[in-house]
Amino acid sequence: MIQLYKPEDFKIVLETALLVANEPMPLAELKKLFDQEFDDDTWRTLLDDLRRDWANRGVELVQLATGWRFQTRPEYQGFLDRLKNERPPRYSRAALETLAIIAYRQPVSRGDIEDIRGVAVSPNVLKTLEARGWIDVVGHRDAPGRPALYATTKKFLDDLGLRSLSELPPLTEIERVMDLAEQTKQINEDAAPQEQPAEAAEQA
Amino acid sequence: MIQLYKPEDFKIVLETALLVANEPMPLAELKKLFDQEFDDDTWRTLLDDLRRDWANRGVELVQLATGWRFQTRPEYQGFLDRLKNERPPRYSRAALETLAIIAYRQPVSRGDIEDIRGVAVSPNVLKTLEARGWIDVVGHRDAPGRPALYATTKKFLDDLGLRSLSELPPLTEIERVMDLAEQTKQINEDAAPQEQPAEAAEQA
Amino acid sequence: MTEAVAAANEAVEPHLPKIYGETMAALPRDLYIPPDALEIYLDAFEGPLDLLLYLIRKANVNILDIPMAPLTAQYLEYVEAMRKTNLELAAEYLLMAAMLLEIKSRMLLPRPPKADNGEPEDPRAELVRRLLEYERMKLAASKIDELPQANRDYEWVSVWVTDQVAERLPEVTLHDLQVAWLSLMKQARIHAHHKVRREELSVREYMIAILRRLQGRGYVVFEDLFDTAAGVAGLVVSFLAVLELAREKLVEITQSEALAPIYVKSADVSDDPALQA
Repeated sequence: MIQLYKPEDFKIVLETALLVANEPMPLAELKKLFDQEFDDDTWRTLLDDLRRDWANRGVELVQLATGWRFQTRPEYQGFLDRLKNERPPRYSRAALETLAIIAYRQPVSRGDIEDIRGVAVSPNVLKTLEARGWIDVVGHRDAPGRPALYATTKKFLDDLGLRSLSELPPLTEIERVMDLAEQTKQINEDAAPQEQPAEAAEQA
Repeated sequence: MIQLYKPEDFKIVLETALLVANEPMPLAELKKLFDQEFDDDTWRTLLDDLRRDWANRGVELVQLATGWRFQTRPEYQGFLDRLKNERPPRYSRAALETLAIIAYRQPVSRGDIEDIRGVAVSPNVLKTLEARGWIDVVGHRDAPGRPALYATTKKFLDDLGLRSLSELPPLTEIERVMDLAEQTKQINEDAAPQEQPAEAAEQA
Repeated sequence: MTEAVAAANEAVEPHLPKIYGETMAALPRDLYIPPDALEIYLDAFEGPLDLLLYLIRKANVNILDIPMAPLTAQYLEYVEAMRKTNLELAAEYLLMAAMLLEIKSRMLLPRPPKADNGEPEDPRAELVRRLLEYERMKLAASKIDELPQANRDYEWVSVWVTDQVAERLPEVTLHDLQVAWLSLMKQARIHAHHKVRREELSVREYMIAILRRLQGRGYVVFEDLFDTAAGVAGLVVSFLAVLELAREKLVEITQSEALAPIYVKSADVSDDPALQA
C-alpha cells in the first residue's frame, strides 16, 4: 500500500473512496480510511478542499443527511439522458401549436390563441410553457377582462439555439411548403399529407 | 442544458458521463453525448487528454474490451478495503484452474475440463463462475448427451482489465524441469498473494 | 520436529494409519507430510495429476523422462494413506494408480516399433502429455489469479446520478414548431375565416421588447424606446413596432401639443404605477 505524506495524498485517497462509494459516506466511516487520527476541523478542511476541487466539473461533492457523496450536477443531466435509450418526452400537439402561435404572433392573449386554433386552450398548456420559462406575460390587453398577453422569452430562444426571433423559420416558406403540399395532394390524393410537408420543411 | 464552447467544456461532459457509467462505455455510445460530430482522432485526443488529467489520482481511465471506464488504481485498494465489511472471496484452486482451462482452451465441455484436471469438476465451481458473469454456455457439442460448451465472457475480460483474450498471460512453454520447479516453488510459496498483483500492475 | 510430533502422535493415537506395515511417520521423507497434517495435504492436491506433478517436482527429474518405478511406488504409498482417511476422493487416484502400474509394466517389455515410422512408442507419452497440459493450466490459473481483478484489487467508479432532481423536459426543435404552425394553417384554410398575415418576425420581437420596457413604468418618452445603437434598420423596425403596438391597442401614444414630447404608455392599466397602491 502506498504511503501518505502530504495533505494532497490524503485528499486523493479520500476522493477515490468517495468516487467508488455506493452510498453517502458518514464522516465516521471516512475516518476508517487512515491510520492517522485527525480532528473534525481537519476533516472539514479536507472535505471542503475536495469540494472546491470539483467546483467547475459535472460532478459535485455534497453533504447529505446521511453523509458525503459525489453526485452529478443537474445541469449535466441533459447530456447523460442522451446515453439512455428511452425516448425523450414530447409536448402534446396542443402545447406545440400554442407555442408556435405565441412565437409567431406575440404578444397574444389566450383568446387569440383560441381564435387561431379553433378550440379552447387548456390552462395547463400555458402553465407548462410558463413553468418551462419559455413564455411569460408581458402585459394585458385593454379590453374586457383585461386578458394577459403572452410572449416568448430569452430562454426560449436560448433553448432552441436561436439568437433572435427572426431566426425562426419564416412563415412565407412554411406557406410555400403548404401550397406545395396542397398541389401535391390535388395531384395525388393518396399521398400522405403529414409526411410531405415535414420532409420539405427540413430541406428548407 | 448548458452550452459547450471550449474543448474543456466537452471534456467535462465526457468525464461526467464516464464517472457515472455503470459499465464500460464504447466510443459509439460516447458519441451520443454531443450534437457535434467529431472524427475518431478528435475523440482519441479528448480521451487521452482526460486520461492524462487523472494520471496522478487514485482513479484512472482505462480502455477495456467493451469500452472506456474509470476504475481505481490497485495501489489504493488497501485503503478502500478498510471501508468494506467483508473481503471479497478468493477463488479456490479448483475454480481458478477451471477458469484457466475455459479461458485458454475455449470452447470446452465439462468433460474436457475433467480430462485436463484429472478430477471431477464440481457443478458449484461452474455455477460460481457463471454467477460472476465470467463464463457462459456458447453451444453444445454434437456428441452423446450434447454436453454444454463453455467460454469466457466480455465481463471476464473487463473485470481482469483485458481488452481481448490475446492479452491473457502467455502459456508457459514447459520444456526443462529445473526452470519449472523454480516457478512452481515460487507460486506455492507465494506468501502474500494480495501484494503481487499490485506490484505486477505497477510494473506494467 | 516432524519426528517428535509423529512420536507424540503415535503415543496417543493407536489407530494411526499404517502403510506396508509401517506407521505414517515412516512416510518417505521427500513427501514431507507430517502425519498430523495429512488431511490438510490431502486437500492440498487438486487431483492425481496434481499429486504426480508434486512427486515429479520433488524428485527434481525431467518430466519427459519420468522414472516410473519410484514414482509409481511413491504414488501408491500416498494413495494408500489417502484411501484410509478419505475414501470418497480415492476413485480418481486409484484410476491413476492403475494407469501408472500399466505404464510401468509396459516399460519392462520391449517396445513394439510403430507401424508407420518405426520409432518405438514410449508408454509414458500420453501421461507426459496430460501432465504437461495440466501443469500449463495450473500455472495459467495462478497467473490469472495474479491479474488485478475488479472488486478485489480495484473498484469501478460509479458516481450517483441525481436523476430525480432534474426532471426530463421535452425537447422542441424548430422543425416541431414548423409542423405545428403548418397544421394550424391547414385548419385556417379549411375554415377560411382566419386570415394569416405575413410579416416580419423582427417587428414582433421589437414589439415585445418595447412592451417589456413599458411594463410598470407609466409614461415613457417616445425617444427612450429607441436604442440608437441598433442602427438605422433597428430604428426603423422599432418605429414599426410602436406603430403596430398602437394599431393593436397595446400602447397609447400621447402628445399634448405639436412639437411637445411624445409619450408612450402601456395600455395595460396594471402597468400604471399611479394606479398601484
